[in-house]
Amino acid sequence: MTTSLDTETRIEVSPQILLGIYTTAIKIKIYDDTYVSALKTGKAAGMYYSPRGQEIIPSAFAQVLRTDDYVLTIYRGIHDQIAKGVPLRELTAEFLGRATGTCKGKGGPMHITHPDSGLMVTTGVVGSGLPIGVGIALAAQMRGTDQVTVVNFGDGASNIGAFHEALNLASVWNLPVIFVCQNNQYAEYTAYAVGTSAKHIADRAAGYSMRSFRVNGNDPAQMYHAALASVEAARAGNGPTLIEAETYRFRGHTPADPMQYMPKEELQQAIAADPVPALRQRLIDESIATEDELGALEASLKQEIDEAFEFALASPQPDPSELYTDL
Amino acid sequence: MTTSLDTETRIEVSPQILLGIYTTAIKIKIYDDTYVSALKTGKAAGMYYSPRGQEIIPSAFAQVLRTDDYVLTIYRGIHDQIAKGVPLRELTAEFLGRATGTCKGKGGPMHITHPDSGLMVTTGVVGSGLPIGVGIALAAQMRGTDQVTVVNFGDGASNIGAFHEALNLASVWNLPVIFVCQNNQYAEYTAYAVGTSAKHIADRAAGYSMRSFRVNGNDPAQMYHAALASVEAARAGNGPTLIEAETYRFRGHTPADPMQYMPKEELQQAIAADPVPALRQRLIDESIATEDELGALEASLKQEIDEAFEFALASPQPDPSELYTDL
Amino acid sequence: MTTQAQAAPAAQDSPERVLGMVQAINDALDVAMSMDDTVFELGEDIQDPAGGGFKVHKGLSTKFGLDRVRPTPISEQAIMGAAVGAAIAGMRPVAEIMLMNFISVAADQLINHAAKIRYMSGGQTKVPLVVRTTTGAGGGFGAQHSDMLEAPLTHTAGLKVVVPSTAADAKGLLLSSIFDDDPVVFVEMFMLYYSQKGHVPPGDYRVPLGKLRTAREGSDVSLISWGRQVHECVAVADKLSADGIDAEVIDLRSLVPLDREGLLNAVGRTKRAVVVHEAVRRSGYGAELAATIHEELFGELAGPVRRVGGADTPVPYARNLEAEFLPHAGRIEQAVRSLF
Amino acid sequence: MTTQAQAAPAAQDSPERVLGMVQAINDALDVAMSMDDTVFELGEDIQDPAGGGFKVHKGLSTKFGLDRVRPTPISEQAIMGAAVGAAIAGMRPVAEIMLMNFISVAADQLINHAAKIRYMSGGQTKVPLVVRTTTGAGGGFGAQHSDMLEAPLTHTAGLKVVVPSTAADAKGLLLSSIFDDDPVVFVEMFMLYYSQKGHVPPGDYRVPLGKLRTAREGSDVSLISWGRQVHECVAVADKLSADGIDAEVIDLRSLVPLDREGLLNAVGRTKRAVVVHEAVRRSGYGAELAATIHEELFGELAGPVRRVGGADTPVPYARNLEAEFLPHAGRIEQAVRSLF
Ligand SMILES: Cc1ncc(C[n+]2csc(CCOP(=O)(O)OP(=O)(O)O)c2C)c(N)n1
Ligand SMILES: Cc1ncc(C[n+]2csc(CCOP(=O)(O)OP(=O)(O)O)c2C)c(N)n1
Ligand SMILES: [Mg+2]
Ligand SMILES: [Mg+2]
Repeated sequence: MTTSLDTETRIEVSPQILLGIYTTAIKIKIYDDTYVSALKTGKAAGMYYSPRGQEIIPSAFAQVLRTDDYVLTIYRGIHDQIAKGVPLRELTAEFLGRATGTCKGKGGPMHITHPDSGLMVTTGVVGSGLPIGVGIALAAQMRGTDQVTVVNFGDGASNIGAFHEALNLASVWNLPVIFVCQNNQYAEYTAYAVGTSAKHIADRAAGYSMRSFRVNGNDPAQMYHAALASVEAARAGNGPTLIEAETYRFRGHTPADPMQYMPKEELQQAIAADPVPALRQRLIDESIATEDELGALEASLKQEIDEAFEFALASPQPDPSELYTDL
Repeated sequence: MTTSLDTETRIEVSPQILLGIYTTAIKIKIYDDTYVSALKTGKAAGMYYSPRGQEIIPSAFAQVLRTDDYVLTIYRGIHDQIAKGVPLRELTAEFLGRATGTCKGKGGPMHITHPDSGLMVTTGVVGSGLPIGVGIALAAQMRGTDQVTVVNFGDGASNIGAFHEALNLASVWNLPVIFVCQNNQYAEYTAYAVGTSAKHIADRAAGYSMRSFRVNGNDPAQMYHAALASVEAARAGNGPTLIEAETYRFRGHTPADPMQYMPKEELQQAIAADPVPALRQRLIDESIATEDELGALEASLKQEIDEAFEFALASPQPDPSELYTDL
Repeated sequence: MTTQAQAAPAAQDSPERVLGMVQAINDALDVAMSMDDTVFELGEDIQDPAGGGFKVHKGLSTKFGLDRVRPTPISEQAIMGAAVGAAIAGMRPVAEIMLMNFISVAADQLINHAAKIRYMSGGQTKVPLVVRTTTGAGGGFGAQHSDMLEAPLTHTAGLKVVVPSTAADAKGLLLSSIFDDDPVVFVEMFMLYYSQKGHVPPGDYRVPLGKLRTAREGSDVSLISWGRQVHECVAVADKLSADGIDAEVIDLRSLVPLDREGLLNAVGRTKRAVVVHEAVRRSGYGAELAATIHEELFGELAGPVRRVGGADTPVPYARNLEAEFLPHAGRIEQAVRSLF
Repeated sequence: MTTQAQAAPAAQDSPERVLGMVQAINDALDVAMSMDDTVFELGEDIQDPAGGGFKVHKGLSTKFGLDRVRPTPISEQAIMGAAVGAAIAGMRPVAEIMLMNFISVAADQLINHAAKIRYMSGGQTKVPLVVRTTTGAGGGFGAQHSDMLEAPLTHTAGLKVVVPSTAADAKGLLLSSIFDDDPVVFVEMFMLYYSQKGHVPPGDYRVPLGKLRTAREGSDVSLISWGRQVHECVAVADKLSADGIDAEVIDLRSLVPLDREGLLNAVGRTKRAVVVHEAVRRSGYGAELAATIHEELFGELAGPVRRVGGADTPVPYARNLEAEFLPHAGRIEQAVRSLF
């Protein structure tokens, strides 16, 4: 049952899909750039875990998932949240702890939830989303719907017990769940091989008799193919998939991180291969979109994002009585 | 790095080793028979998890391990404890909660500890011994000794998070530890495949880039080979091994278990292939020992065991003040 | 699959039926699964023919199928996490953690997720989950299979904590817990599984969470307890009545929510209180109760609130030590007498 | 490898040196590893150049090597379990659990093993282990990264629990913990990491476990606290003195072992007590202290022991709610005034 997508495979993807992926990816990138500069200028404060470099992964999934499909993500999850369609105003307000946030400001950046968009859980405890995703998939299976659950997590998370238990249970119950390991090569300040004994995380799928794909997560076509195949399988009742999407984290673990543990050339090389401008270039090269069209798209996204920030910044803090509600 | 011992392989083992394995295995079997009848007659009471059917596994290890090597086991651990050389009188007294027990009666059957024999931890929490064994092996590695640590556990335990974390950590730290999964096909009342997604537990080793052997744990030669190869590797600094030793549980999970979940023929077949009498027959067939010699051995073991029970039964309960000591 | 609650099945049992606690729990599970298709069970070894380590689930997987009574691998984190996830997605899972000590294996899912998700999501998602577990000293199971760990759970905002002491309460409280919209840890004490027998009403019988039960009326002192120790308290109270001490016994039933008003009314009347619980005394829930009573009734009490708990030790194996670990009648009686 | 304790390295620092709490902890680790080859660290991201999420380990892996300052995978169960195993086998591991909420991931190893092994083995094995962790609300880290969970640990027989409030204590208590033969959970509050600065003695400086510190003398009321809230209490006491209320502030330093005698002496003198802690109030360690004080000093107190704790809620994210969650000066002051 274990199959693996060779990273060398060249896959065809329609222009429309490529444009769709770019539209989501650039939205994430602009959002991230906006947030980082808001932190620098002091307009925003608090925790922020940048997903720069990892935009293609959820953007490809966005082409495949339905609104009523479920997504779970982690503290580093703004890309997953945007891609799943969490509205930017409420999302930003939640990041800033405002009453108008998705969670009334009570959850904050590490706990974004927006069931209306299918964004079910954002967790701050490494690995903990995997068993919960299994349960959400189980609910869909028991109800007999064809909803699919996607659980996102990092390479470091593949070493925690919850990963193991979740993959095993998903397999024995043949659940419609997709485990997406966004392997950005680092867990905080620790490089992949220091903590991870598997050559590739996808190698672990065999121990669960589980379908798996190892792909270049920054390659829109590969990533789209893995997303499509795994979602189709899950929807058809053919069980779970583990996807290892190789990528790279362009910014520090947190804004305060001086990134001394990353070899300079490695980082430079990764940034030089930034998948978002690369995809943009491809759209132009392949005449899928013109420079003008993309410029207009980006400007309108920037405006939407700026408005979301303005909305959030103008929003009040929650009413003090909220301390004691929702319990 | 992953290798696997084919279950069909026929391996040569010296007569002396075979006799040694039998001597330990029959000791375990007689002890178990004695304990079970003591429970029936009411001489003994309380928890007991019979290892009948699994005797060959630790008996083979006993031919390879030194007294100063470390062993960890589980509630179903009397075979491992006897094989490691825990003295029978103190062991039995501990099972019966007496002041003369290895742990002064405070630990009981599920928590046998006897560091003088290298029996370090017996745990009642499934899977919890694996990380602890990793730590004991780490201590040996840091001290620069060549002591080896063997951690025993069941097939069911391979599905718990601690298994995953322990194997991964042992591998990245290249520790002198051997994980011995005594796969008796059942976890309590649940058959292997209901809970375990891997075709074989040994298949999971690849996810940790770990050496592994899958053997018929009831075949003395195969089991000895796996024990020897893994212990030699660990002692030489060549890191951890996962051994899946296939076996069968001849008695219920506990004495109260009516074993309704086991197909009758499966159990009968397993008992018909009881490895202890089979090994006895082989010793005679290959003229390694005579019927008389084995009879004398068994009689002396039975006497030693009976004396251990008498010692234990004649021993007092711990002094009430012991409730508050060792804290 | 229907997710609407349906009418409870017509009670086929005699109204006078007497059940043990195991049967009462089995009955509650049966009724809940019959009433509501979103209710399902998951846990280790719960399937027939065994029906669980203590036979609590006997017949249920046969009746409802392995889809609704789901045996799991030995994976407490996955059991708890899957239950949390299913609850968020609209189901009412009843997860079994075979023994309470194993909750520690799954504590992250319980403490950081089940308890907090409704709050963290600003009420967008909720976790209608019951975690059933069993435990208790006195069975000779040793230090890793006997702990009462209810106090830490009461310290976890967002969890409800229930400990039944009778067969009827076990049923009625479990049904209330299953149909509650928040996570409930339902702590059974296996020493009561076979010793407790009594009339258990048929059908959809509920006992509300947060209402104490007066297990014995009395006017001189209030013995406050839950689970197994309620019965110890009643026995001690009966004994003391011969000496003219008329002791009331209060069974809290649910620790969170606490029937604060009922508790303070009772002690306000008797002016003396002894809290008795099996868990280790230090930082047990008895401390919270004692502190609360003193805060609210300062100056009105005839003596300090006495706390009788398990010894401040792990549970020892040897029979005599284990018996002494427990808050036995001798220690309860001594505590009561110290107030007169 | 030598396992004998060696003489502490000659103190190279000025005796008047002023360190922050992070540096004081770093110093303690440095001294311990210099003195005794069996001391080593393990935890996530503790290696240089980062030296840990809060830079506590800065320079240590460079000085002692990656064999003694061991970065681990994200595997709290394995970290805790490996530390337990190494401790049994003669080492003195200092394990870091990055944030206290993640202790819940490794709770089985801590509660069922570290705490119980010495007892269960009848004293044959011991677990000289320190689990360092950090936590606290006020940093805007939300519900899963802020909890104070010391109360459940005090309910676990076999564990010691230490919470330093000053830089010097952090060093002295950590060295005592490392050379203690039993498992100690050492709870640091990151809000103190940079705010607390003070003279820290060089070399093998130890503060014994189980001895409270009087942070401020006073005769009218005892404010009893630990960690960050000690400083809140001192500030409130200073303010109250203007109104003629002379408040004493007691820093417990270690919750288990508890300086029972020192505590009861203090409250016996002032007749009034307010316990202040950041953890959720319900079933917090304040309950144990309040219950104990009432038991021992019944009839001698001028009022009930007041408890000021965190709200009985998860830690909310929004700044204003988080500030209100905390046992802030306003609430402390109100509790004190209620006793006069
Ligand atoms: C159980 C747990 N342990 C430790 C942490 C602290 N921590 C937060 S992020 C992180 C690294 C995670 O790395 P990875 O899984 O690769 O995800 P990434 O941040 O690279 O996206 C760690 C150790 C945590 N949040 N939860
Ligand atoms: C964490 C945990 N969960 C559940 C149990 C209850 N339990 C005791 S033994 C057992 C089955 C273990 O099966 P396996 O690992 O195959 O070992 P075996 O008993 O077959 O030797 C279970 C579920 C436990 N002791 N610990
Ligand atoms: Mg990563
Ligand atoms: Mg088994």
